Amino acid sequence: MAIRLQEGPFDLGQEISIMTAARKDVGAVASFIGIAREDNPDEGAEPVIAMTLEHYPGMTERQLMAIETEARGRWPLIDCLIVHRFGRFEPGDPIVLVVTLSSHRQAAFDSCNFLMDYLKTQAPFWKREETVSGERWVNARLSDNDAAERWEGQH
Amino acid sequence: MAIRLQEGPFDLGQEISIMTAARKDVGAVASFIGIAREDNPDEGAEPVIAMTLEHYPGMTERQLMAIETEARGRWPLIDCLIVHRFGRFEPGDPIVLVVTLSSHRQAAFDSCNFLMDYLKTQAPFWKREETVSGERWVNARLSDNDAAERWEGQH
Amino acid sequence: MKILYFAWVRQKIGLAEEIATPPTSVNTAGELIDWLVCLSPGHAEAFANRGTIRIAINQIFAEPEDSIVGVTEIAFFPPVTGG
Amino acid sequence: MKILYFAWVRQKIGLAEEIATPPTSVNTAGELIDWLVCLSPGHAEAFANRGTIRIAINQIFAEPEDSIVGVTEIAFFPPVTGG
Repeated sequence: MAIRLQEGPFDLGQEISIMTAARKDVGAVASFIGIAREDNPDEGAEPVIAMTLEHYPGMTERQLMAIETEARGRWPLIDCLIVHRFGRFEPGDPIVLVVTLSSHRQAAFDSCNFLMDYLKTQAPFWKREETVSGERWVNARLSDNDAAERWEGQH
Repeated sequence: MAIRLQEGPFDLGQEISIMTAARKDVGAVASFIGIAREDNPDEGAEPVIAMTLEHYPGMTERQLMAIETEARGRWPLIDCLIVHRFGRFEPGDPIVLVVTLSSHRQAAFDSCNFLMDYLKTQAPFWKREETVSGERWVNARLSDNDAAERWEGQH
Repeated sequence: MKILYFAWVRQKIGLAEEIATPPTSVNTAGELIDWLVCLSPGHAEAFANRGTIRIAINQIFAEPEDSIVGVTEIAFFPPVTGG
Repeated sequence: MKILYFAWVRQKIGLAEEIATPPTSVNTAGELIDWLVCLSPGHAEAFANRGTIRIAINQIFAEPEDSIVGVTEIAFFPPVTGG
């Protein structure tokens, strides 16, 4: 079980190799990578040149650990990993990685999906986008709240 | 969009690098690896020494392509990949890989989950396990049918 | 007509595939099974519990009542257990 | 008490953090905002629409009515937009 905050890139293949090394009980590895995109869902046509992710050091680690603990309480996980980058990114740059290991596939899928949904609403990150018109802070999306809330009744 | 049947191993990191190279529209990469396990859910305590996956050449490719087409019709996918190995595996060996790319995370998660559920019931593979007592064909699981059927009403 | 067998169906029959020419009265996959079980004790054993047998006609999942007239490839196998 | 600001709250106030000693009549996070808006036009602008402000007390999400008595760290920021 691990969480990491870092500026530099991550290597999914290497992370999975480390997590599964010498194990014979892992039947399922679910993973997710979130990548910076050029198209701007909120603002119409103007493409994103770059984005900067600011976070709250200390609280971020605390929240990621709390989210991970919640996932381990809900599903029988063998291991899980959250890596979240901060700093400046261009479209195509990977920003966040979640990996979950379980004996069974549905636990791996659901916990990975849950971790991403909770990350979006519970981890103190803020996104600032650069376009040709200038910079702006990205507004929170109601759809992210909806995505996180669908797990509430399922504990 | 690609399906591959092969005896040799796959490299998830490399596959994702190829699929995302030079793209700026991919926001989400969901992936799943199914791994051979030592513990035997059907038979109690006797550990699995190795397993052999037999398949139906020709029909397997046809079914994997049909499953992939179904997923692309249901979700806005930028790309997807199914790699399924056949032959003899020991616990810890990766057997199946599914990767889905979309602009948005829920489409990537759901399509990846769907592809795995359909694979389990629609692709003509048969698993034979070796234990200290000998070899036996693995029975199909009702839970796999249930997992596939939950997508039926959602088209 | 090419007939393919997989997994324990293949093992019980002792063949991975065979070319068969059933009589013209055999029109469906189920009737083909009725005819196959008479070919050898292995065939009879493989099809002893028909509920567990899955059928593919020309590489597409099929049912016992489906027609095999003009079909070039039919396969019999247990429920699939992939992934 | 250390007060932290993030994202556009930080930009409007012009500070990432400040040490403040509010009067003893300030007992809740909401009352702290009432007091902060009088410190500068930047503070006033940052807190102009309070519904959009999120609060963390000692690094845990909190509400305006929550007590800040004895608290060492409080943060104000917009709704999060991570991942």
